[in-house]
Amino acid sequence: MTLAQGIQFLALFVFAAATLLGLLRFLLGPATPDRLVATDTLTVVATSILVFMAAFLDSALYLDVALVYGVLAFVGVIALARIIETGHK
Amino acid sequence: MSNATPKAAGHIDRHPSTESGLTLLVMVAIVWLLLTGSLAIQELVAGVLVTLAVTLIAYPRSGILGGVRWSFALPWYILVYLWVFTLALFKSNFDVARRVLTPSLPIRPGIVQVRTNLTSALGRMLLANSITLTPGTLTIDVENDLLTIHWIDCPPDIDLDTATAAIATDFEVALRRFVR
Amino acid sequence: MSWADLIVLLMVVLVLATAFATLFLRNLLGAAVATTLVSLAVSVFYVILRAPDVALTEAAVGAGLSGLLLALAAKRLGLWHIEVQEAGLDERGDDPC
Amino acid sequence: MINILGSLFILVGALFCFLGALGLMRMPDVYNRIQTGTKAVTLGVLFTLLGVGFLHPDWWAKLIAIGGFLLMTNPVGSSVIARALYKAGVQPWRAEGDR
Repeated sequence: MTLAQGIQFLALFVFAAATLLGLLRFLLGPATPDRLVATDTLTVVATSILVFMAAFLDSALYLDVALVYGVLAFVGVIALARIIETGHK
Repeated sequence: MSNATPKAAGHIDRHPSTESGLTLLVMVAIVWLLLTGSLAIQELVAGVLVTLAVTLIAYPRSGILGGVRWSFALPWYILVYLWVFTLALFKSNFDVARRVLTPSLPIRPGIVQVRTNLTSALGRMLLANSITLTPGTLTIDVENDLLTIHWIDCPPDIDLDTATAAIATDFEVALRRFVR
Repeated sequence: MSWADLIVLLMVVLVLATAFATLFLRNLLGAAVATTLVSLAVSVFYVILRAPDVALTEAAVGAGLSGLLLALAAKRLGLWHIEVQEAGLDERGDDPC
Repeated sequence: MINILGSLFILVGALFCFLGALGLMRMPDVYNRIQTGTKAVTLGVLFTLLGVGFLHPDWWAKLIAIGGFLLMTNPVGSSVIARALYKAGVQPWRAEGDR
């Protein structure tokens, strides 16, 4: 294992820790808004994991997955927030 | 067109114009170039067709893109704005890191209001986005020319002008050069 | 342990936790949000299995549309409410509901 | 050499993502969680994209596209969540001194 691979492996562990912390906030989150915020953060972390995996897998095809995922998760979060805004009465 | 003086303070003109259509065209073209990432001739021909089609379809809703001040120095102004923005982004991240890693959690949140001089929807969107990513501030609402902002380290008795000078002025100076 | 094993382990934890959250959450809006997280992890699985087209579809349908559809259906049926007064953990505001 | 530089950038990005998630855990109320989450994670993604750009220099166009999209959409998403909660009546947490 070269030094670069070692650093990438370390980065993967840090990404995993970030995902687990976000998941913990999702599970603990006292109310739905906290869960929504945790989801928003987790989707962006997942986008960067997908970009990272595209670099591992050596193919630019997987970048499209990251792009579509980032854009559509944003649309989903916005729609859920709009439902909260109009539907709380 | 959108050069007319606004009726009320903070009124936003959302009707599509030639100018907003031009902004849309340029943006779609840039996105196409970035997504294909090549300058081969068949990609360019397909890009021209797709760009024109998307612009024609989306033109009736393009009113929110109005308000760009077109000039030859536009790319330079955008670069200057991006530089200011990047500096603020780094500063805000080290600020977040300091607050999160301090065991006593030094935060004192509060909600303040800020007035903006930008009159176009695009300019206000860019300003709100920038404020969200700068140290300790989060745009909650934009209503006419008042922005409601959640500030993570709010001084006790702050009024609108002081808050505006502290939060929005830097970005407004950079933004007003290329957007109304 | 290779990098793929680590990501598979992480995503298995994510899928299990969010799927159980979908089952056990009382609030239906929270359950809809948990469903989108399940599809996030499944889409990363498809990328590990080298099927970018399937991953693309899963990301588009699962993250964008299914959560939205579920939340809209729950709202239309009047089955959820947002616990506004619990969102601030330490300090409760006035209850607007 | 360029591989090590790119990997270091990815590591820095991962660390910022971790800081964002840590802030998500530590902050007392939902608005502060949105703040730390959005900011740190946005810079984390940008650093990751930069690092991958060092590892694979021919992908730069698509990486810039992803970065631009995220830079435009991420603050908008957090602002919309905050606005929905504010309109729904969630009160922000106040420090002990200034009730």
